[in-house]
Amino acid sequence: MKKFLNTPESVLSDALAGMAAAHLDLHVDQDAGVIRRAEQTRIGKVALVSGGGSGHEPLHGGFVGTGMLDAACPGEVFTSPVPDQMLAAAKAVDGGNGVVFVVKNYTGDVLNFRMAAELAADEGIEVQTVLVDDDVAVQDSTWTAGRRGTGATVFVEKIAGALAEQGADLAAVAAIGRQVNEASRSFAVALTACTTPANGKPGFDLPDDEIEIGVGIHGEPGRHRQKLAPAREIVASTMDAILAESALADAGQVIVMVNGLGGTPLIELYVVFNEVAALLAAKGVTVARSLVGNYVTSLDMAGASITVCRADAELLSLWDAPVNTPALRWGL
Amino acid sequence: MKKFLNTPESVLSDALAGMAAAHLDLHVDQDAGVIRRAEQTRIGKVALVSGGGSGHEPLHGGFVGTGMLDAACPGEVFTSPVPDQMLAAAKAVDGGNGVVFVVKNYTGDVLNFRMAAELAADEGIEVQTVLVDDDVAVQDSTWTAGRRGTGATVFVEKIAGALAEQGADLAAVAAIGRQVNEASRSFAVALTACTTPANGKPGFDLPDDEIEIGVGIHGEPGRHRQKLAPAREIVASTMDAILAESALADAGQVIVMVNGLGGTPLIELYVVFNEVAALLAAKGVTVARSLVGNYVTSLDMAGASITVCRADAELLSLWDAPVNTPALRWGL
Amino acid sequence: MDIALTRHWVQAIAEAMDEHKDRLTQLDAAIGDADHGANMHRGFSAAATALETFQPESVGQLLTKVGTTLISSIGGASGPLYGSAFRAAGKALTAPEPDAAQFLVALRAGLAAIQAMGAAVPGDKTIVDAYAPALDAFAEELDSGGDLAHAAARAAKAADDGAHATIPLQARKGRASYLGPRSIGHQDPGATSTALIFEALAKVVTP
Amino acid sequence: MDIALTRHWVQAIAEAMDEHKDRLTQLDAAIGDADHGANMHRGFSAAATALETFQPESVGQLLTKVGTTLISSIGGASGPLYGSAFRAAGKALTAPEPDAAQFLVALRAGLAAIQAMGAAVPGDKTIVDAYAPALDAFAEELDSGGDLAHAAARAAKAADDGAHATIPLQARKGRASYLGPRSIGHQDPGATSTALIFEALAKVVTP
Ligand SMILES: Nc1ncnc2c1ncn2[C@@H]1O[C@H](COP(=O)(O)OP(=O)(O)O)[C@@H](O)[C@H]1O
Ligand SMILES: Nc1ncnc2c1ncn2[C@@H]1O[C@H](COP(=O)(O)OP(=O)(O)O)[C@@H](O)[C@H]1O
Ligand SMILES: [Mg+2]
Ligand SMILES: [Mg+2]
Ligand SMILES: [Mg+2]
Ligand SMILES: [Mg+2]
Repeated sequence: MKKFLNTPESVLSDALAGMAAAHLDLHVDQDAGVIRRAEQTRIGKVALVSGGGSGHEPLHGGFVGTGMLDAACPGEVFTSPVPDQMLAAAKAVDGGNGVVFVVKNYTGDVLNFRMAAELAADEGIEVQTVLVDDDVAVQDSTWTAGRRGTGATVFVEKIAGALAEQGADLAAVAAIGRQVNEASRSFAVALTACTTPANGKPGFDLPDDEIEIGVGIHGEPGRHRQKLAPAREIVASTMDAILAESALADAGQVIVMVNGLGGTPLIELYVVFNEVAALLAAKGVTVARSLVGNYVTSLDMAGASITVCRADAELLSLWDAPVNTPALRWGL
Repeated sequence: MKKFLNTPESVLSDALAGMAAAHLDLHVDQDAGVIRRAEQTRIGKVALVSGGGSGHEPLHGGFVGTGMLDAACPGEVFTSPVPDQMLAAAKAVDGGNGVVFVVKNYTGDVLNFRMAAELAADEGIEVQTVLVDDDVAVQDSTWTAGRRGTGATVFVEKIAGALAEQGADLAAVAAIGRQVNEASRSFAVALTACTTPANGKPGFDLPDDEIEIGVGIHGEPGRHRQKLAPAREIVASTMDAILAESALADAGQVIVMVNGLGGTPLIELYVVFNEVAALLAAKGVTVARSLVGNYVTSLDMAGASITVCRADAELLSLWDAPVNTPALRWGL
Repeated sequence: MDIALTRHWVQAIAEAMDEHKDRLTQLDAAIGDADHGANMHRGFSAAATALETFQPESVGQLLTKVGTTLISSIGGASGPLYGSAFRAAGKALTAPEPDAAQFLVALRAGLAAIQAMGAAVPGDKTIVDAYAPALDAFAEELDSGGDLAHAAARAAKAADDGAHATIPLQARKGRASYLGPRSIGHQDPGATSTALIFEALAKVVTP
Repeated sequence: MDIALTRHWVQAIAEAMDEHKDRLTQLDAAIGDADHGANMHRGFSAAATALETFQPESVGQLLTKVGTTLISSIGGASGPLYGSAFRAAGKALTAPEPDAAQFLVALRAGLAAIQAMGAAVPGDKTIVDAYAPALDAFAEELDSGGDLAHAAARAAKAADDGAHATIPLQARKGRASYLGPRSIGHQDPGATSTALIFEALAKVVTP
């Protein structure tokens, strides 16, 4: 394993210290395990809290700031945070009108956030949970833990965050978060496995000419493997999987994210985005907004995910609303 | 070689098409090999043109936009663009008050930009060249082609771009670009080699427990190799090299960039930044502004570079000036 | 089961997790995200440390404290599951020093908590596949007149068998379920850590 | 040297660059950035294509066109260097169909352009280390009464020897200079492509 780190155990605290040093708009409370805006929540503003295992940077800490999250709770690498963190976050950022938990659908995240929500309720903080489950590589059936939450998290946090900033109430903020999740679907392909600091070696072996289809963002193997193929073919089958589930055919406009998993350079992401845009154009779908870059990563995994969100005028205007976070910034 | 691409030959044109589809503020002229702002240059504004081999994304195309570059000329992967491109760019974006070429110090870039400057002069366009040579891994002596241009390019483009936007004249814009270059020094360390699409395999072999010290951004080997070490030690020796050359000891304030080379995830860059910040703090140097992320990459190389720029109040205020490009955006 | 013995149990679990950290992580790498060893090690180290300065009045209080500590230190799926199990077990105990049968009731409350929370049934390739057969064996031994030591020994064996028996199963809960049929052929990490917990119990209660 | 022969030369260079693309790229990978093969191939393919529809009135015009095309299509260090060399050679020719001695003058103008532009001297581990000895050999053969074919053959041999002789050198120009002493032990890619250019010349002028 070759990584920039001091010890495998200190990666998270060192990285958090680095975030604190780099982003003076953020307050990083290492003891509580909470990254939050340095500024106190405006009285009456609904607060957004998210979190999950670390190793997905800039998710979630990089999305804390005006117009997006109020706080994020980083767990250990690929490990959901503990309820104490979300409780501390909720207490720190509650503006009196309740807190929305944005939770990616993993057993660990769901259970820990559920416990935190109960603890918060005990302390008189009203919590609504928005569960993100956009990954069509997993069938949503009783045979699985349900679709995973991946790229759509960025869309949910951005759009619900914008509505919260505008002063909407708890129910409305949660509702739009759920609406964005419903309108979004993702699929990811890995060219290499990733290496967690604790494990020290790649999570799976992948021959030099094979790729892993339908991976998540925790280094777990995907649904199957296949031979490496041209970007056009990989994108075509990925988009088939996405479009099959999300009834985008009749969608006039979409927001698209082509997201790098950590080890894939931007030049390749643009190649992928080009294929996505061409394919959607051929279907008569307009890419109204887009993101191309590393937003939801899986440590050093080479690979990419594609997320498509059906967007109406309201979602687009919330998307365009000002945002000022380490990883997403415009209008401010 | 596992990459998202259609053919090794089409990477660049596919990626440029992707950029064009993703960034509607940009006009990508594939035939001319020029990425420029969609909007015409304001009459009287000095124009900034940069360029270089591709494979360093977001450099340079990702820095085209208000407050930074007017145009960028992408060469083939790791190959300087040809003079025709820079000439076409200069003609397209000249606002009547001259053009600044921001050129990284590589023989190829220098020669091709020099030819372009002559051709532009023939057409009545006044050109000033700012040569960026910040990489202290290379000794600036008659024994070498001189220090390479790397991370400082981002600082030069941002700050000179801001001054140009404010209406300064050609001499002033070029002068501040040179000042920023003089005030900036960089050093890079690679954990892995990178693979160019044309070559199809890593540029050098690096054992599993060794790292390459003093690499450039073209996959060329560095000055020497050593055993993998904790981030703190790597940063300490890197900063020694930087501080030895740039007389930062008496610098009150600096802008720092911790830059990923393409295959290194953000969590590790924050670990590195944390060490840099701690080390500078111990020396009484204030990190006034910072960037942590992938800005000047070397395809899929795992590694990081550190750039430090001594900054006075003027440079900081130009740094803070609004910028709206695909890769750097604030205040707009 | 008295307080001292229960302390030893937690201590023994912590040691086992330390020893088997890498194996658990490798099992999790195959069908999960390669953190189960680190998770269990972090959680039970924290529990052991917490107990150093904790003076409970009953085994129940001690187990509740362990559960709370696990919840606050593990995260992941296993944190809430094991944490709730220990808390439920602790809360189910009324006698300060339970006998074997009372202890079985507590262990059962633990399993119930896991199932209430995670909705896994036997065969889903989870903790439950080691935990449930362990309790059956424990109960059987008590029913046929065995003491705590024998019951724990049989439970440990049954848990270990149960963990092995997860190999041919397709996961239907947790992260491994994402792999569909590809989860077949690998032993479940959570079932394996459960087997270690029962093995530690057998060790400390065997005179 | 007539126009037809010069066309054949450019065609032969294009073929050689196609054939040796990977070797040049490998040499460049060792001490540069692994693009010299692709660069030379792109440039001379473009030159050959440009000539298909170009009807020059002199060898000089043809060489100038080749140079301009190389500049517009290669990029990198080698584009301006080789491009300027061909342009300078073309411009140095006044006779429409130069004899061997006039052709040598043109080749010399090419080398002068490279050195004026890149400031490399023999021993810097560049194109110059193949180009300069090639011209010396070419001149020597003419001086001792040899014809174009013999002069070109000796130049090709000298260029190839010169390219090999770059192996023990430490680079002082171009990208390879960044490696300092680590550039020792590798053959310079640019010197190697120069050897291919002279080899192509020898091939086409040998009856
Ligand atoms: N719903 C569930 N019920 C019972 N056990 C579960 C459930 N989901 C997951 N597990 C157990 O958790 C184990 C994984 O734990 P761990 O790796 O620590 O957490 P995570 O999956 O969040 O990384 C699995 O091997 C499985 O035994
Ligand atoms: N200053 C120079 N003078 C002469 N030849 C040079 C000079 N700099 C570089 N070269 C030649 O250029 C070759 C590299 O060409 P190429 O790989 O195409 O360009 P780049 O170095 O820009 O990638 C080197 O092997 C060397 O022979
Ligand atoms: Mg986990
Ligand atoms: Mg090059
Ligand atoms: Mg796990
Ligand atoms: Mg080269």
